[in-house]
Amino acid sequence: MTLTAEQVAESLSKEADDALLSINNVEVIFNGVILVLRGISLNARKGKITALLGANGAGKSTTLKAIAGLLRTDDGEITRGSVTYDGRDVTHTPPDRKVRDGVFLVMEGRGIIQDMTIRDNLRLGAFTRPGANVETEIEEIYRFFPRLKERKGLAGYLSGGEQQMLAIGRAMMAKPRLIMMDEPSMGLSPLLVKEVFGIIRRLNRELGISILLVEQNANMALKISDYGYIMENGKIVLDGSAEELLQNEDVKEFYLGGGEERRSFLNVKSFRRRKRWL
Amino acid sequence: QDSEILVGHLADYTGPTAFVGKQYGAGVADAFKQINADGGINGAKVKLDTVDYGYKVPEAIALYKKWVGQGMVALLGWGTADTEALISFVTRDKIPTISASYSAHLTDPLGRNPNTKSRTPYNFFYGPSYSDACRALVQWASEEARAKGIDKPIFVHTGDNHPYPNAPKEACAAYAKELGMTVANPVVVPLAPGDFKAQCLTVKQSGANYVYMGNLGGSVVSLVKSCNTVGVDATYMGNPWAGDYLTVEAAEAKGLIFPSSTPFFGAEVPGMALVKTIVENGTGLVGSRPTHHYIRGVCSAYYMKEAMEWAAANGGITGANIRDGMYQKADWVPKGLEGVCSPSTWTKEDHRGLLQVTINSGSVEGGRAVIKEIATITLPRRDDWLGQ
Amino acid sequence: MNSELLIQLLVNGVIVGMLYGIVAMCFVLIYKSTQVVNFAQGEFVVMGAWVCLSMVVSMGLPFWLAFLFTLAFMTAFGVVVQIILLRPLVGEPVISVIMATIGLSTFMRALMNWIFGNSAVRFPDVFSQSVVSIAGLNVETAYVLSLVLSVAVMGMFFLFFRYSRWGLAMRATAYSQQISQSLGIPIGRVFAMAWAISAVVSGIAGVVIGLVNAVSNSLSFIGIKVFPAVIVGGLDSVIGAVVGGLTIGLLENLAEFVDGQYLHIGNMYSVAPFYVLLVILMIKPYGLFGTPNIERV
Amino acid sequence: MADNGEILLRVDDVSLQFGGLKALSNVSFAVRKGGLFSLIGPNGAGKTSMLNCISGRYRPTSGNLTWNGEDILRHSVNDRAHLGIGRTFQNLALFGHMSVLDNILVGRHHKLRNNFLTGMLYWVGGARREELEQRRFVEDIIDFLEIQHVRHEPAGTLSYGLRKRVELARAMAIEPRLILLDEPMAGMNLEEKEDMARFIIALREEFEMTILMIEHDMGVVMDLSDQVAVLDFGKVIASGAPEAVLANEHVKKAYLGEADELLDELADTAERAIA
Amino acid sequence: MTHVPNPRPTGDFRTSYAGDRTLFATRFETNAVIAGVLFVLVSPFLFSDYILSQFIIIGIYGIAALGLNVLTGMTGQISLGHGAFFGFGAFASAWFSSRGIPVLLSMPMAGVLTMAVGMVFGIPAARLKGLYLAIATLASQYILEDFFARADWFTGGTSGSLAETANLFGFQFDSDGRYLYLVLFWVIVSFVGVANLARTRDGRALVAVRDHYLSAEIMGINLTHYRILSFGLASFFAGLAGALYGHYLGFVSAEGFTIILSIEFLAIIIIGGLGSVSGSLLGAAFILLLPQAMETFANALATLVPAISQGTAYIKQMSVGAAIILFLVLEPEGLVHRWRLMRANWKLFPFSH
Ligand SMILES: Nc1ncnc2c1ncn2[C@@H]1O[C@H](COP(=O)(O)OP(=O)(O)OP(=O)(O)O)[C@@H](O)[C@H]1O
Ligand SMILES: Nc1ncnc2c1ncn2[C@@H]1O[C@H](COP(=O)(O)OP(=O)(O)OP(=O)(O)O)[C@@H](O)[C@H]1O
Ligand SMILES: CC(C)C[C@H](N)C(=O)O
Ligand SMILES: [Mg+2]
Ligand SMILES: [Mg+2]
Repeated sequence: MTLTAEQVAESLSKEADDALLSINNVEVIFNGVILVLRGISLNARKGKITALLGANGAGKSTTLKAIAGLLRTDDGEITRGSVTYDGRDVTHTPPDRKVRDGVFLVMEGRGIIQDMTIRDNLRLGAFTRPGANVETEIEEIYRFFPRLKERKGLAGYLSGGEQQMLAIGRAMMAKPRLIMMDEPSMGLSPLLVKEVFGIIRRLNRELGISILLVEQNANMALKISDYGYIMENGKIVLDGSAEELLQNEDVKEFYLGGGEERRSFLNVKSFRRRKRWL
Repeated sequence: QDSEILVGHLADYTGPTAFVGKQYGAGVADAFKQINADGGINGAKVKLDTVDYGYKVPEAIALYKKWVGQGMVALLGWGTADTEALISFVTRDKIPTISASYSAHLTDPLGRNPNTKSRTPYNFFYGPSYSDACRALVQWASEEARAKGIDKPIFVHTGDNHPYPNAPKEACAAYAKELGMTVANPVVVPLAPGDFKAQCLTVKQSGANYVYMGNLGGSVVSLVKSCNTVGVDATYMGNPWAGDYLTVEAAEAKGLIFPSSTPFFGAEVPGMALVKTIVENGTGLVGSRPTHHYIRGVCSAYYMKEAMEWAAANGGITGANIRDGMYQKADWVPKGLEGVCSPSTWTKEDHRGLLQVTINSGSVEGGRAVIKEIATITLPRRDDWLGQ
Repeated sequence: MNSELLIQLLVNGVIVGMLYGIVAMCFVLIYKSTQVVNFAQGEFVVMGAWVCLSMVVSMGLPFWLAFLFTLAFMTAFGVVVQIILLRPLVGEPVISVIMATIGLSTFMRALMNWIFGNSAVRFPDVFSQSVVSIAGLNVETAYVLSLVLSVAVMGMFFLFFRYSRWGLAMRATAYSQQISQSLGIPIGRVFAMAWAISAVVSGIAGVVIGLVNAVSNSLSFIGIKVFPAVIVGGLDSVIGAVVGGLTIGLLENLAEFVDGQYLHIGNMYSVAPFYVLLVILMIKPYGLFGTPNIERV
Repeated sequence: MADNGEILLRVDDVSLQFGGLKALSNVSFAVRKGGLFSLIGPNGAGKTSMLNCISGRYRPTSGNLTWNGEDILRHSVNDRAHLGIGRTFQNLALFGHMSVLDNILVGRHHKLRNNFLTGMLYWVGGARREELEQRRFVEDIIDFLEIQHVRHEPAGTLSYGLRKRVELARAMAIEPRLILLDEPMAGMNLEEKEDMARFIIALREEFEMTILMIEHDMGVVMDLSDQVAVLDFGKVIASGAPEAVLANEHVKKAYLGEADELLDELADTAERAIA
Repeated sequence: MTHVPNPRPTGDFRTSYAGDRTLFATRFETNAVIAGVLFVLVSPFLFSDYILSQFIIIGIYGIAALGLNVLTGMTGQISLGHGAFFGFGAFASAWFSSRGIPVLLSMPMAGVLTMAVGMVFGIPAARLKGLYLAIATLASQYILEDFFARADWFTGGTSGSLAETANLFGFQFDSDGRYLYLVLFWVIVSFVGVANLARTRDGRALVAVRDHYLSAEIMGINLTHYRILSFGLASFFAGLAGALYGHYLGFVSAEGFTIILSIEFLAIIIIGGLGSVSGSLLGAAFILLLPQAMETFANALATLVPAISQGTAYIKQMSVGAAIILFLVLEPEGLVHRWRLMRANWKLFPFSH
């Protein structure tokens, strides 16, 4: 399909209109030598769930950190491109400022403070909202995650799933407009995976929080998302609405487990066809 | 003849001994400035390279080597650590050294005393050794005690477990015993200042009448203050670095006894005029009222100067000749410093230049230190004391 | 056994130990919020003493005014140090930051040598009565003041870390700078605050020590001297710092007693606490109050 | 498969207590030689703690662990590698600053004889020969796991999936008879899971290792394991063949989740696995 | 710490496992090291004693720092007592040689004795971690210092002890040029030894203990053994270096081995690069030459601004402090890291990937 220049411009400006956050042609280099993101652009739409999928090492986590402004502690920097949030350029805005403006990242590996109690971790979630009635809000979070209320002691002794709940709960304490989640379902039991995706959807539907979701569980992620991007090797290789992606042959083959029948893990092939987008 | 004579000068202006190092070092530096202004050594200028080595031995060694490479003929050294570290080098390279480390073992150039560890034919210092100064104090103390009617006065050594405070420990205790004093167990007091009430309680408990302080600077101040708080009733006696008007003032001392080997700044002696000129033309590092450590630095510099002059006249300014220049006269007082530097005698066998010790008493009166000379002790040149 | 002497020494131990406790708290504060061991702690203490002294002596200010000025100055100083030294090192390995504090201590020592000179200088009399007697031991009034101050400061720290938003933020920052940033904590501000508070408290300690000892640069040795106190108490515990300070203070005095009266080995005062430190650590590897590391795989 | 083979590891009435929390209570199960035993259960059920007891990180409060008829609790933690127990970790525990190669070589630690002295002498004490021998061994593992391209990279910079592979490689280097895998598939996409499955199958068939695996992906558990035990709140609530266990109502309720309107449509992978 | 890719120049293919495990990463580095050694070998004929003495002290401090690097850099245990072990080695060697043992032999013997002492003081490492351990090593600093001042029979007490000149079949190592060869020998032996260690079993085990001791233990590594061993190795090199130092000066005094020296060693390895073998030498050179460079700087400054001429000593000290800070701000991971970055940049230029 070919588009006229006007059509492109129109669709772009329309996209930009409802994009809460967009990154344009961002390049990230670590240590001054390792090029990890090679010019990547994507939009997270207002009130929508956007999924970012991709193989290990594709640079998904790096993308989220770049948006949040957390690369410095890893010796990385954005060397090209820009990040726009709510119409403003926030490429070099300090990370705490972004949180105050409503962009919150739930980091890969959950990033809870292990040597603090669960309550203190939750309190910290509300750090950017000094006046907040933290104690009652914590009770609300406990209603979302009753399990957290039962566990006493330091957060470091929580099991993986419990830590993930804590991390999401903490993000909710910040009352953000956009939550970015880095593999929230990792390491969770099937029941909890459902719960977590359910929660993500509730956060989105009930609280109107926009979500940028990085996931390996492509199936589920695309099912709750509105739009998706597929990333490989530091580049976006495919994007489209969630339905489109769910129908895409390559996505089916490599991310969803192709065909109608689930492939058994007992007869996996060791040679595959090349991905068409490479 | 070379127009410039290189002399190395190790100074501690910023390190742990800066308290007195700045005084002594400035004395040396200012003196050579004056010497050059007055025409140098027979017209040749002395290039005194003063470097603050911060009491760090490797830095001192590096400097020493650098200077030797540049043709240094003599060294003005500073502390115990560097002087000791350089002994074998200066002996090998024939670099006469006047240091401010007054350890008695530097006074036995030929190792005649069987207890002397190493020969130190190129090491000199101006003033009594730590041991001799302490002996003089003890001698004074026993006389004072007798006058006061104390039958068996008790003497106690305080100081850190370090080469410098410990240098006179045994010699002094032995002499105190010889004089009929009771020697209590020594009390270890750290060189770094702090709260020393605990040590003072021990001193108090020992019933000491005379407390020798082997440390210097802030540590001495702390000790005196702490002991006053606790209420120790004793006479405090310091080593050659422990007492000056600054210490007396800072410690609010009452009757702090300390030795000196020059008069104080401003004293009415003929040589003081030169000292004043030196201060005026100097670098200004010590302000307008230097302590007697500064003046000892001046004396050290002038002995070195005259030894060089002697060397210039007797075969040229080389290390060995300057060393021999130190033996040139007995009861030697550098020209222009009459009444300032005490008559000293160094010989090939015996580097105890000065055996005469002036004893002072310093007290704070109305916020100012008042220092009185109370005795002058001349020790016998005993053979068994050589190098000990 | 000379029980009167023993009691006096023990009283002295408590009093001196309290002071160690304050300086130890400054350490703990920096450590708790930045994981940095501040090797310039001793210089901070001396800086406080010099500033107050020169206000009194050269400006002729009354002591209390000078004291307040010192607190203000130290706050600013802490912030400046943080901006110049630590901000550029945010996110760098902790060991590098520790090294930077070693550099800072060299710098500060030289600077203070230059500005304030090398001598020991006495504070003019501040209290009408410079000595009070406690259980037969004469003690400097300044110590009593420090006792009161340290209890107050300790309480404040405790509440601060336990309950305040910024206290939490400091603990979080110590745990991980990146995670803290992701929570919206301005870690630069947290560092500035930690250094400012630490500098102020160091200043207080400095003034007390200065009043007791006369001010001189070598007093900065206290910075290293409180290491054992910090560790005995537990690196991240404010209460621990005070208990550690008291423990070390008592130990020193007890060692002096045993040594001076019975053993006559000499130097036990300085060395014995280290032996005991080793013993305590072997029994309690995180000190008396430190939180153990979480070791999960 | 080895259905009634010998028992390699027997867990007998093991309990583990942390203060007031009972992480494991009276857990018993047996792992057959050559088998693949899966341990599943909700988060916080005590699965990792169980592995920790076996590998020595934790010491059970009570109960017995028998290895080939021998009591393993008598062996120190580092000795257990020698016994033939290797493992991977749920929260990645690589040596971040070491190269991938060195990480894997650490797994060979107990097979190597050279010490610091011979190591320093390198050329003369036989260390060189030994190191190169081991290098050959390790390269086989590297080839097998297809991580040649990152051989020299520091492990800390690798992406998550690669790190998981390196962990597996390191555990394999021990040449264990029993390998404990703590959620080997977590954080992977389908393609990578398939790779991992391939490796796990090969571990059993080519390398003849016995496997004890914790995994939350029911597809994987179903397809690969021949025995499953379900832990919940530290107790075994079901065990046996995978199909039977996953059909168990109790397990569905505690672990897999009931059919729920909202979640139903989301949960199809897992649901299909049960069917 | 962060990582730098370790690319090889194009064309540098390793065709055997042995070829892939060489001491130096690149041919260039190999050549540089050989050139460096040759340079030192001829330097006695080219340079003044001053420069030679700098080489000597850098070499000696480098060996000691290398030891600390094994402990702190490789095994992750910070020590604040390294200076005392350095001193112990100096006294031990002086003591051995005073009992008739040839100096060249007494030096390594001193290393071994120091190693034994270091392992005893390393016992707390079995239980303590991180800064708790660091402060426990502070105890060893003070306990040893006290021992030096007290043990007359061994150290000569506070008056110190004499250390004889080394000689080999009548060849006296009594000039800087000659002594340099002795130091060079030990530098090569130590650095090659540690570099070899790093690529063999025990070296890997040490690093594994640092990076993740929990998993290291499960991989079959005996933690206590390696923690204490690393104290032993560190002390060995400290002792050996101390012995070289003592015989170089000819005199050993208790004063020189204080906490300040220990902190200085720590500074050396941080500046050089933690865990890097060659960084130990670079760091030693940096820390030892810095004050001298700053001396020049301060003097130059004073000529420009005469008003501060009486402050040169302070300016010098301050600039030493400032230089350390500045260096860390610019290169927090040490000199070696800078070199690797340069190498990576240069190899990869203009492509970063
Ligand atoms: N601090 C760092 N220094 C050097 N390289 C890094 C750093 N962090 C990440 N990388 C590299 O960047 C690439 C992308 O990493 P990233 O973590 O963003 O991947 P990802 O898509 O999130 O993968 P995963 O699904 O495994 O989490 C990887 O190749 C990784 O090695
Ligand atoms: N060292 C410890 N101290 C205190 N509690 C602990 C410790 N280790 C684990 N726990 C607790 O024991 C319980 C079991 O933890 P474990 O890690 O074994 O769970 P898990 O089954 O592996 O869960 P997940 O699937 O989430 O990894 C949890 O509630 C956890 O908080
Ligand atoms: C002031 C100094 C010269 C004192 C003593 N000689 C020392 O070096 O420690
Ligand atoms: Mg990721
Ligand atoms: Mg687990």
